[in-house]
Amino acid sequence: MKLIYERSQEGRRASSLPPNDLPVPEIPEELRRDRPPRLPELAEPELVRHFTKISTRTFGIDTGFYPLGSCTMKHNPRVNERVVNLPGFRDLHPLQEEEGSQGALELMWRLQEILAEVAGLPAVSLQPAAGSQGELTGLMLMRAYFADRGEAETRRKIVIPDTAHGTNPASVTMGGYEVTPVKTDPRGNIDVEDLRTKVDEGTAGLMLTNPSTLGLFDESIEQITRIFHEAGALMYYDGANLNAVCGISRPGDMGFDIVHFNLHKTFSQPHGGGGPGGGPIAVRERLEPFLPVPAIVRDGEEAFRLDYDRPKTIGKVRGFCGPFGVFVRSYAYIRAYGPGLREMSEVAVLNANYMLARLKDAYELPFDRLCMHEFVLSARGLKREHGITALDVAKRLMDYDFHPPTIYFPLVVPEALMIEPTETEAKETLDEFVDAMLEIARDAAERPELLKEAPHNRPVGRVDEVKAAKRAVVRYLFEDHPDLSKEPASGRELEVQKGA
Amino acid sequence: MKLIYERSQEGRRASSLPPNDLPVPEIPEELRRDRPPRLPELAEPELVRHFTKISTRTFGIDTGFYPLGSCTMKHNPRVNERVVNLPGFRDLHPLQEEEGSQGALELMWRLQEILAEVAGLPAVSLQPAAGSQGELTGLMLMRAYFADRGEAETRRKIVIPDTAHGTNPASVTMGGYEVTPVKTDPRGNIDVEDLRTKVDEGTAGLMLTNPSTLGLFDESIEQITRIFHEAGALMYYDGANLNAVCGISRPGDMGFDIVHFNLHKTFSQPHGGGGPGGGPIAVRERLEPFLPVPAIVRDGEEAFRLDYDRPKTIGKVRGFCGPFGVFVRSYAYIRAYGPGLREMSEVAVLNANYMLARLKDAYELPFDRLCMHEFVLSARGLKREHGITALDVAKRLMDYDFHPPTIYFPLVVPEALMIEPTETEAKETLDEFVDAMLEIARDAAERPELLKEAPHNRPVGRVDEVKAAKRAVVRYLFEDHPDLSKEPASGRELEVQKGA
Amino acid sequence: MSFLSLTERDREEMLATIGVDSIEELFRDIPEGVRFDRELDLEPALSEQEIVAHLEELAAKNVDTGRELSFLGAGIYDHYVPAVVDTVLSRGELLTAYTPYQPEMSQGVLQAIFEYQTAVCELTGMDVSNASGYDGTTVAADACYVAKHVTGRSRVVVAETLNPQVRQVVKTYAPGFGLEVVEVPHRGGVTDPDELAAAARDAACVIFQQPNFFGCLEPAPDLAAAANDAGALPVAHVDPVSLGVLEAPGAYGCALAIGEGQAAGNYQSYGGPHYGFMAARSDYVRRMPGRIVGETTDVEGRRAYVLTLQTREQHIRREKATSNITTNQTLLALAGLVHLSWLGPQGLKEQGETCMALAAYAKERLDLPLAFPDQTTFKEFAIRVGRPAEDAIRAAREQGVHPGYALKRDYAGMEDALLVCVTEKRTRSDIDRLAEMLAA
Amino acid sequence: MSFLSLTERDREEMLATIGVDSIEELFRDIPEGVRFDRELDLEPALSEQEIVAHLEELAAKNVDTGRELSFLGAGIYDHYVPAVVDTVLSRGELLTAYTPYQPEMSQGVLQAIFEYQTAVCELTGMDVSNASGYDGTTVAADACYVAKHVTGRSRVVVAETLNPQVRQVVKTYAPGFGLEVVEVPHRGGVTDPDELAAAARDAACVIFQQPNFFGCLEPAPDLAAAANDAGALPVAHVDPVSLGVLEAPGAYGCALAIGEGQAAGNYQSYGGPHYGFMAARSDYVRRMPGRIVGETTDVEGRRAYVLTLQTREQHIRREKATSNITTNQTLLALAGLVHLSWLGPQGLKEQGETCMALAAYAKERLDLPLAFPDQTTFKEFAIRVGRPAEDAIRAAREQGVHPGYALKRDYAGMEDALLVCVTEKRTRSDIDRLAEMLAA
Ligand SMILES: Cc1ncc(COP(=O)(O)O)c(C=O)c1O
Ligand SMILES: Cc1ncc(COP(=O)(O)O)c(C=O)c1O
Repeated sequence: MKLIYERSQEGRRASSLPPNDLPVPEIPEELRRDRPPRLPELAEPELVRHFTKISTRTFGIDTGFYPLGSCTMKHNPRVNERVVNLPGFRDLHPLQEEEGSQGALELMWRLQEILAEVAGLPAVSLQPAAGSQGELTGLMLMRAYFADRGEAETRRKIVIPDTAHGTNPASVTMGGYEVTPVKTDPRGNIDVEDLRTKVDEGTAGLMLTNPSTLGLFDESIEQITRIFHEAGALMYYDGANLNAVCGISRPGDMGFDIVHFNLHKTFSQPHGGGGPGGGPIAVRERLEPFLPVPAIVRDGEEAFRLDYDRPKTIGKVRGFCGPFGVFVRSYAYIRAYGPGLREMSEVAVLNANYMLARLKDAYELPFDRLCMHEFVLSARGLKREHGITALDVAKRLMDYDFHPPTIYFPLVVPEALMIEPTETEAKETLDEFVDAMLEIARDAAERPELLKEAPHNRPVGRVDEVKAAKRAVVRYLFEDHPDLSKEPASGRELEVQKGA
Repeated sequence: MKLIYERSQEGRRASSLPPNDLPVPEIPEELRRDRPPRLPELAEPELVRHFTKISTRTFGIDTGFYPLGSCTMKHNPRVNERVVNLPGFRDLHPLQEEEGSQGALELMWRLQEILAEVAGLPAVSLQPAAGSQGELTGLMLMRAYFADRGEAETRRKIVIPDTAHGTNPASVTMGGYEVTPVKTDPRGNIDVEDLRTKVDEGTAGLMLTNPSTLGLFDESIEQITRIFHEAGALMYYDGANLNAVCGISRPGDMGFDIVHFNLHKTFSQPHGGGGPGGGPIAVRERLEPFLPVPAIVRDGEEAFRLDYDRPKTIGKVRGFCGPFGVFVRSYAYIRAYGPGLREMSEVAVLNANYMLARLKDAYELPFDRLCMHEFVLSARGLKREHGITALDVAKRLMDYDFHPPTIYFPLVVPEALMIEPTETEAKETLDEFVDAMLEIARDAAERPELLKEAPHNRPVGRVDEVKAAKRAVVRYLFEDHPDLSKEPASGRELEVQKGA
Repeated sequence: MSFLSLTERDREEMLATIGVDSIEELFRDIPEGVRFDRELDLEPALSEQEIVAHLEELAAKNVDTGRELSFLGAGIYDHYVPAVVDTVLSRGELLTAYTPYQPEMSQGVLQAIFEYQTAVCELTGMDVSNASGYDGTTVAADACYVAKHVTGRSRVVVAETLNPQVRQVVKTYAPGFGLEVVEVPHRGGVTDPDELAAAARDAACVIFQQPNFFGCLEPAPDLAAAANDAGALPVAHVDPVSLGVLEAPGAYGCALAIGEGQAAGNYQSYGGPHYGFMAARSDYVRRMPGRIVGETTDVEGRRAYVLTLQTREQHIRREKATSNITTNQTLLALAGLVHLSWLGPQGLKEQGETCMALAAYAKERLDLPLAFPDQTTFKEFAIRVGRPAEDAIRAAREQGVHPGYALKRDYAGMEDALLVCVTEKRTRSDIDRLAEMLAA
Repeated sequence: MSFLSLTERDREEMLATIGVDSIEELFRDIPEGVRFDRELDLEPALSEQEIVAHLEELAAKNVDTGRELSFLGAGIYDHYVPAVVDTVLSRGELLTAYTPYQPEMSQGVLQAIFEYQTAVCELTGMDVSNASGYDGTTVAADACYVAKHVTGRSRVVVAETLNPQVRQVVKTYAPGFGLEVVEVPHRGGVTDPDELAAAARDAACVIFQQPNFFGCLEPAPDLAAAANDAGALPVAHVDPVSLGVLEAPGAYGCALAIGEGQAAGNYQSYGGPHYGFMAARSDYVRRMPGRIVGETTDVEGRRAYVLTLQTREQHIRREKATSNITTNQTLLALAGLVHLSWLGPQGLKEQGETCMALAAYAKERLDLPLAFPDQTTFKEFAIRVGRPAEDAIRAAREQGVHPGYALKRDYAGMEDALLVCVTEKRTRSDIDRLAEMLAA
């Protein structure tokens, strides 16, 4: 398919603007643009067709099953799109006076209350734009908290298990901390013995995903909490997997001091091809003074306002109050469940365990336990015996019209296949996917070339990622655009994390 | 793909309704339903996926070129969808008091004024739901008009050229009239000699499409008008082809007394997979008293009202004031052009003539003239020489991702291919289509089986229409649903009108 | 022009290919005498943003059911339209396709129509449904045309309790069909089966409405029996919303079931576009008007859908066609399918029960004389407000409440009667507010 | 629950397959001590219709820019969003996909991001753009992180005329990055290049805004030169709407160009979600944060798109990554691409000119002292209303006009200053109305 720039013709346009008959002020020459940006030039009909085609070459949850582990690709209810587009939300300026934005303030305040209840922690800031930013904000809070106690210089280390998502260590560095890795034990929990040797007065805190990226609830969580709290350190809960435990076990009750939510996972903000997301955080009382400004507070029964008067605040991590439209959707989503949110998690866990039960004989299961909302299999056996990798399994699943699971993550599992069905799938769908996986396992032995050559029914076959990185053609170059089909293939495949 | 009923499971549902805690009144037993209708049972995620898939198996203008002759498949601007969904239009009850529906009344009044100007006729009724109903309404007006003059019993005949769309004769019968056919002359005009013999005091009127369904403007139109008006008969203009002549030639100026518009053709109401449409009519003064009620009238500068006080009215042909949402879209569409509506028609005609110029050597052109907004070719030569029919050409075009043109219509042209590009296509698209047609003409000679077996890239191959008609399975029968794949193929193909 | 793609260069190249010098020349076949020689007298072109602003201004001059607490019904209803309906209808492929003449290009919409036909048959208890008619009025005229051909008779009987607009449309079509229309008056809000039986003699069909225009439940099985006994086709005009709780017309012997689909999945939209539905016993399948989709197989034996039984239709049969309809209301019917699929059988039943329960609450709460106290009603009922209805309406509207439809517009002797409609979108406190308004 | 598909029977079968008796049992690994043993204290579940009613009620408590004539800007703008943006964003495939990890499944969105990157590069005159950052504030922090690593320096300089929220976010991030932030005060509404030059010594980067927060045009080429001379990376924070008329940062020597994308294609939405954009010279491509899509070929040599240069990213490089960003703002960036494609180069220029012309008209028409009379401004300008700004705002809002942003919220000595923003959505008569309001 052509690039939109390749469909352009000088003189075409889709826009019509109100005519201007007023004089246009002069712009000083050195500030004036003379060479116009080469934006696309198409009339509206072609514009619509182009993006319609773009969409049909994209697989979404609306297209089919999307069991991308760690990403919680659940159905996005359409009523949420209806309410987020109400003019009172959509066209509200963020600097509108408080009297003119009571509805928005109330919605955010209500969402805060809900998240506090789900987390089991009293204070919430909605500001972070995504999970990663929630993490970084959490680390900033730790820094501010310890600075306030005069411990900023000594507490330099953040403990992170080897199963952690890449954002955790990346956030640690960006937050000005150092990573202390801790191992996973044979049951898939944090290795508590290893942990004890790593936590001391130099430790600022822990970052943990629970259930972990292995889809396992850490059975030692109470011990872990004790270790950190006794060392005077803080505990950060990466909420990426909260979909497993809403109303079943609360991070605050587990002992965590700071929690982030991924509203685009647990609370169904559509993923939008990569975003937007929302990464609110909930914290314990003693951390509340450090939260970003403004705080959204209630004055009396019916009035809400923005409170900037927080002397100890870390400041701001994003503009205004955060991604408001995301809040509207997530709030609506939660209101559809009410206290029944627990059922959401129950079904997510039921679906995952059902698939696991049906798959665990055909694929290796590194930790033989019941799983939570997702599970990680290994294609190690297939690789050893038939040269079939997790990548091959993933590509072959495409032929069945399924989006592949996350692969090569978590890193502790070789040839990992990380499968998260979510609660919104029908049993028939789970069965079809499982049947496909079982057939693939058989085909790996009997006709491995079928897997190696997959996918067979997509607009493109396997793509040359090495060439892409080497050539780094990251924009259209018009007359100078290279023809990469004329350049040799790299002949290599990258077996790296895809997903999560 | 499964039928939605085949995806159903008892106990699933997508709907949530407000709980009712009030007592439900008893329904007398003989009126009460006991066996519930077997409506689909799916949760929302599956519902969305089902209809998403339904949509991607449907070809629309948004998908690509759709040169379905006589149907004016032009681009549907998206701003029209925005405005039609304004709550003030969308959620307005048709029985709202006049003070509470001034905006709707004003919009309709303005649209009437515009249509009157475009038609060159003073009085408009927006009520008819589509072109066909406009026709029937026109015939009712004729009947009422002649009845008023005491000629109802004598004027029984409506003259219709042999190129006419099937709705014309069908409407005549439904209107209680009889069809008098008239022939087409060698230039594609009405055969005036034949006509003279057919028009007399028994003639109520003429129904004519101009430009005709051959895409040709009737050069004898002034003579024709004289013949009818001298006979005291009325002239009805089938406005299906108005897209050719907006601002260029007006039906009223041609001599027509009644005109219908197809708002879904000329004025871009989206076709919606078959409808809705809008078929307003414009008439000369003397027919105005007979128009359907209510009339939309202006009282003074700013007030609008519905006028039911029309003693001679034929009555009502549809509920309320007609398909209001269609009016909103068409009104918005016309306002985007303003007086520039003429350019719309000019480009439509330019596009058609360009394609015709490029195609007329490879396909037979029954009437060698410049065309208007569409043209009709014949595959007669291909059939004679290679056994390739218009149907084969149409099916093969699908392989190029084009929607086929209308075929086997008008009936006066054997193996007709009726091509209407509309004004909203880019030259590149026209060229690609022409190139495909030229290649098909070559392939007809060189590898006819490629055409006979087409289409190759659709969810289904050619379908057995004879079997469908014979078996008449017109709904899903649940447990009793037959498996038609087990029944023999008819082995026959229907070469009948497809399109228009 | 943002809808046009041709550049100046394109135009020149194209004219050259055609072999003419100007666009003007393309119109040379139009006789001088009928050329339009001035500019169209229309207001200047507007930019997209100006179009929106202008139409927002017009829309703001309307009082929609979001701006007023409305109890208006009388044929068009403020039921909740679920968000999935918007989602499906905004799919460009469905929005911008036309009638699926070429089945290989259009399996999606063909299947959807087949599914819609199935839903209509399930609702009505019938064997065959078309792909839609224009609205709830024109399908009644269609039914008369069917009945005329099936029975060869030339009189149609309509109950006075049939929606007045439906009756008016039938009467408008009747002369062309060569039919005479007879009305059977109501007795205390419903139709008397004996009176109907008398009128039905020699009639082609009998059309009654269930629930009727007053919201009352007709003795529908008796009415159908009366028609059948007289050899007239019984035609029930039904509200889809009622068919989760009320018996299907097919179950009590109707030949045809028709209705306005708006209440199931369409916005009010000032009266249109909506969809009329029409379903029949299998005996009448070859007399049905309009498109019908059937199942079949493709060359490889795969299941496929296609427009079928086309020998009924105008493009094949021309003056002998069962109807002149071409463009229909597919998109709105699709909305109906989505809506009914969203509801499911359980949802439809709940919705019907909720409407009935709320309406019953309203009847009690309003504490005003009922126009037809002896009748069971569905979601609408007629009350007597003790003063001219328009006065009650005006007074209530000044307080932001539309209390209902003034029945005097259609029925003599009902100067002070209001037809009040209560859907599941109204709450108990809404009804309390109405009660206050009408008490004042 | 309408989002869940499992029936009772499904549940039973599944539990049996798993080999447990109850759903409870699936949670047996959760230690007793941390199980939640009561019901969540949340309000009861709402039906779809109730959700809509509840949120409509909340929305009605806001005064949006459709309900008030608004001259608010200050970083978020009420520009016209064309209908095609809605059309594209409502396509379910795009709405519900995630990051295109598997290129064969996602060529559509990959291509769209590639097209977006191209548009951003064209706008800014840069070589590489990422797939989006969170918003216009966080991209500034990202820029500091790049500059720190590129230069090895630990001070960043920001102009005081840079949006206060952007500065605040930079300051919040700085301690973690090990950076110190220095502000350069404005002189008469713009930044003095010499002062900036002095501050830029030893700095990792210099961030200024064009047009700046006051709407004034900075001497941007001089500021960039000052930074370059000092070996600091010049970073321009730009408004996409201005880039049809104002010079591209790449053309005057900037290392990075960043900005808030909202004005191009996103609704105001009370501040988010929107997209931050970030573009750089090719030198810095391997230090860019976030996703980048590159062109390549598939096994058969066909053109294909894929996430590339991933060795920068957290999932590969973990603590050594150029950023921690994962989820970004793709959908909003896609809206930006559609919007810019709708405008085209000519439309973008016209839009910029119209804003400038209307703003100039407003300056004249308001007839109030300008806070910075000597400066050329784009679509915003600061005036002195001669009384506390909040009084002027309150008075005007009572008449349905929001006259602008009170600059005292961020700048000392500007008690009576309003920042007035005029977009192409405002008309001359709107401005006349504002003038009346502020004269009163
Ligand atoms: C376990 C885990 N942690 C953190 C993140 C980062 O969250 P976000 O993408 O919202 O920034 C993700 C997902 O991307 C994740 O799966
Ligand atoms: C020439 C002609 N006349 C009449 C009609 C009927 O119009 P409608 O489909 O709007 O009823 C059509 C199109 O369908 C047509 O092409």
